[in-house]
Amino acid sequence: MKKIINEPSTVVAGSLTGLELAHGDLLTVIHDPAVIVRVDAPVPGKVAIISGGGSGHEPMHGGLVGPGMLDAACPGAVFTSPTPDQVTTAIEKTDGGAGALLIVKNYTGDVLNFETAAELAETEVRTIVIDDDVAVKDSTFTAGRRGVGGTVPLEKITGAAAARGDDLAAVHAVAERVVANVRSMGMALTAPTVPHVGEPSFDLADDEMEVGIGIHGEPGRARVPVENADGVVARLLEPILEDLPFAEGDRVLLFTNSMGATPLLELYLAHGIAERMLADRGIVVERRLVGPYVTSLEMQGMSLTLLRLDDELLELWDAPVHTAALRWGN
Amino acid sequence: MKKIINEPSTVVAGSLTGLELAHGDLLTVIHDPAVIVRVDAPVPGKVAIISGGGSGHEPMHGGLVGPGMLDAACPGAVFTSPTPDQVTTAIEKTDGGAGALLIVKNYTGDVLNFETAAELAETEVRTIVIDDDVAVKDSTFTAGRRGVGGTVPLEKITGAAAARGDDLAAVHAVAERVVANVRSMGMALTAPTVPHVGEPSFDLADDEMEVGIGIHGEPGRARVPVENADGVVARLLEPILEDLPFAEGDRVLLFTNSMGATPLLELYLAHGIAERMLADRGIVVERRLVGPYVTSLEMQGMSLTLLRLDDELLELWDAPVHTAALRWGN
Amino acid sequence: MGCTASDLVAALRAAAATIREHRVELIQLDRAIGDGDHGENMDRGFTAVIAALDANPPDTPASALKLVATTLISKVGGAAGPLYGTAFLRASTAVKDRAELTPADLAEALTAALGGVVARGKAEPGDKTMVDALDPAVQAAKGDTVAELLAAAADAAAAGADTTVPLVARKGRASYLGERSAGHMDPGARSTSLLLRAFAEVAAR
Amino acid sequence: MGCTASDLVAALRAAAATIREHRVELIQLDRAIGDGDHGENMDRGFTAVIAALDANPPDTPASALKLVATTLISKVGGAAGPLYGTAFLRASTAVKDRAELTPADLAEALTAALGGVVARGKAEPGDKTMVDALDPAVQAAKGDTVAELLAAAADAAAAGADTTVPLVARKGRASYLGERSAGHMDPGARSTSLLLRAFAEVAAR
Ligand SMILES: Nc1ncnc2c1ncn2[C@@H]1O[C@H](COP(=O)(O)OP(=O)(O)O)[C@@H](O)[C@H]1O
Ligand SMILES: Nc1ncnc2c1ncn2[C@@H]1O[C@H](COP(=O)(O)OP(=O)(O)O)[C@@H](O)[C@H]1O
Ligand SMILES: [Mg+2]
Ligand SMILES: [Mg+2]
Ligand SMILES: [Mg+2]
Ligand SMILES: [Mg+2]
Repeated sequence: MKKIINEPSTVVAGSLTGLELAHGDLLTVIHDPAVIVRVDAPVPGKVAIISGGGSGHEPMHGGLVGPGMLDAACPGAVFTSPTPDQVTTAIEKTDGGAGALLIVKNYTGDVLNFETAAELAETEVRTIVIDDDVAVKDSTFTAGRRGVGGTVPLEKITGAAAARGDDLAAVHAVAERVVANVRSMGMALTAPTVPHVGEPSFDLADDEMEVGIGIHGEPGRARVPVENADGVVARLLEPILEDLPFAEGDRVLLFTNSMGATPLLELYLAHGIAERMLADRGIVVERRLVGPYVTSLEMQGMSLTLLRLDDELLELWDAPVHTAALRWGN
Repeated sequence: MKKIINEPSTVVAGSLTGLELAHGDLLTVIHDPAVIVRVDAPVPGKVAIISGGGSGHEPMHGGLVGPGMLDAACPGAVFTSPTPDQVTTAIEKTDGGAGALLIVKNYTGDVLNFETAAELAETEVRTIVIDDDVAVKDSTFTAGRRGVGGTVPLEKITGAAAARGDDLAAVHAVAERVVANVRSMGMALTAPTVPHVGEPSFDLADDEMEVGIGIHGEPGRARVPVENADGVVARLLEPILEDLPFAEGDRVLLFTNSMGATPLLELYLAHGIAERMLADRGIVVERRLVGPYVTSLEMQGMSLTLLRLDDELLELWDAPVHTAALRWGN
Repeated sequence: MGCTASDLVAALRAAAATIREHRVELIQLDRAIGDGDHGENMDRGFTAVIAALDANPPDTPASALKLVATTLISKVGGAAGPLYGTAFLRASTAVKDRAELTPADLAEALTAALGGVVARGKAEPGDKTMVDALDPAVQAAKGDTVAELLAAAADAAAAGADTTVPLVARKGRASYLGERSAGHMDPGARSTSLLLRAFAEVAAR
Repeated sequence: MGCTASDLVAALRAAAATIREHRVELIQLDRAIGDGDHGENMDRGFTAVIAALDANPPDTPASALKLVATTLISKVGGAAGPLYGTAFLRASTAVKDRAELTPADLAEALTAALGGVVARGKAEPGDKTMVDALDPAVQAAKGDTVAELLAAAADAAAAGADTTVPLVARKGRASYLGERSAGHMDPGARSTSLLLRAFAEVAAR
């Protein structure tokens, strides 16, 4: 295992120390239980937007804390959902009197821990579960689809709704609209290595890739021979388009995400291919986000996320945001 | 080789297509010869800031094109300096009547190609060569130090000087002040793979790291057993501090850079350690930048850059910038 | 013959030691069909449990079980944290304020624990989860002594864990794998079996 | 007996073929002490040279050499682009408007090429660069025929390239390696030797 760490057990704490030093103008770190809080929290009268999940997906979620997006993020151990204490602390620290929206990626651990926290909360809380990964067949007999790349637009858009003064019910309604209209799929060329595990999460041959991968080093749905960029992009895009389905004339946000180690050089190349394939189908890319936002440590690979936009979602996406990882507007 | 590409020969062109689609509000891509130009170039009366270098270091330089930073970037083949045609085209497209500053990283190829372009230019041109890498012993008998991480603050600060209306001589003088006060050093845990080479640029054992690495997969000065994060940071920081030297009471910008595949989780950890070591020596970290800005494809590793600040450099660093990779202010 | 607070603490220490010993095995099982953290999660949790028991020695079985529950909930995260946490919480409630637990009390506690896991996780037997170890353990938990009862439960849990190998997961992270989840033992079923074995061994002393 | 524009074009085609053939070798040499692109750079450059020669067949040796120069400068980049570009540019100037080059003209052109490389790159013999192949080639470039002269130059360049193996680089990217650059042949010296060999072989036909 090659990592710039001291001990596996101190990685998350040490990283939070550095995060706070790097972005002290935006956020404060509470160390026990670990919570990253907007520096000016609570914002009176504003619905608090809270998310969290295992560490190792940075910049999600800590790098998305700040005006226009998250009020707090709860970082769990690497690839392990946070505990209820973290979430209840996040709620306490950010409660501006208008309640809190909990953004939960659909994994059993995340759902259960946030659920427990919601039961304990002393302020009004609503939960939105994001399950945008079309690689997983949805079924009431399984844990259901995972939450992956769609989390970023969800956090951005609900953050903007809260910032403009929407109440909790309205923010929750916007969140449901995002979840209903966002779909993602990812692939990996290499596996990540979790510090306390010390070896790659799965073994891939030199000529294999894993399609339909999650963001925790879970093996994907299928292992296939490596393909070129056109092939990779088509493999991700087709199931996304078929699922909702997206149709000619739809206006979308296209989010081309690096899983960590894929260079921007390759990511932009893939993004260009995805844009061309969408244009060929008459789908209008109105906005785009390209970069490593929902990562899986040093995994090589990428994911595509499509969000069908309406005027309001577009306006909320465009609204100002000021975080370590996303920043625009005033 | 595991890459999301079609052909090695079309990687750069394909990537530029995607870059332009992703950031059409900021930049325009000229495809032959390849130049990335600020969308509103030329800016009348403003000194043009032009840089470039081999591709594979993204977001440098294309992601740094925009108001407050670069007017144009010239992307060479992967890890290969651009040709004079690219640079002369960049000069033509961005000349607002106030001349151009060429920012050149100190590599023989970059220096020679920019030099040729400068000779051919039809507008007033000055060149600044950045050579901040303390891993390379400076000597008149060698190619001299490499330009590495210090390039980002150099481009930011000269971009701000040009934006506030400094003339070419004044922008050049600021550039010289940055070069005189900035120092960097990097290390790698793994090697990058150049698409047309198809195998890693060097071979490192599982328990080895390369210290004093460049950004092109050049082997470093020394290969040593892997160390923990404290050890890695000390190995980078000590030679930087000794070189200028930096002294107690100095105010600095600390730039903690990922070489590509090092996760932010680890990078923030390393950043926190560097901040602590600087605090221990009474060096005041006034500003920080943390992330993958000067990368070497999918290389795992990091570099540290320290820039000694004065009030003016600080003001220019803080000035608004609006590019794909760096964005703040209005 | 019964099980006092200090018997329980001894059993929990043995459980923590077993988890520590099998940490890598649990990581490897989870690496195959999950995300590789189950051993780390359980070890972090039980290390914290021992620290909590040392800091606040419980005087009743119920308070011991409750301390385990709250510690696991606040230190483990993941799926295992709330599931095991709820299990211990329900067990704590079930045993009320009794100072010494009879075999019947223990059987009731195990039933309550299973009820908690199912209430939280909604898994059924055959879904390839810890329920596949805990459910047969509850059914087998009979005996004239605590030792006998726990030995029977542990045997059944071990057999139950083995039954998960061929199953296709329908709950938890392993369910994303679909058919590819078959052929591996469920890590949570294995940890349940390890915990019950440790309890049984302490009871047998 | 002399060297016309079309002789030169034939030689350049042979040079391009040799470079293509040795592309991987040059990449590997550069990978060891540089950044691994020299073979790719030279192949890209000479492929473009052939395309340019096809598109605009030159009618004098000078215009052929100039087309090579401008194509290399605009297509290669890196250190090799401007260095080889300047070499061909100076050679073009040196041969003026002669329709057929004598051995003396060729010797003069090679001297001018070396002068161009040194003017641009400031390398001295022993710095472990292409100069270590080109400088001995210029000194050895004597003969009664073009073929003899080029054979001698190519032999000297090959020997010169060999001398770079033990050297510690003082110019170019390899100089960053310090002592670690010793033990590898300089890729630019190797490509110089390959080019001269290709020219010599065409002249010998
Ligand atoms: N819905 C569920 N009901 C019961 N047990 C479950 C459920 N989901 C997961 N588990 C158990 O949790 C175990 C995984 O725990 P762990 O690896 O610690 O958490 P995570 O899956 O969040 O990484 C699985 O092996 C399984 O036994
Ligand atoms: N200053 C110099 N003078 C002469 N030749 C040089 C000089 N610097 C580099 N070279 C030659 O250029 C070769 C490397 O070319 P290439 O790999 O194409 O460019 P880069 O070094 O920019 O990647 C070296 O092997 C060396 O022979
Ligand atoms: Mg987990
Ligand atoms: Mg190069
Ligand atoms: Mg797990
Ligand atoms: Mg090279």
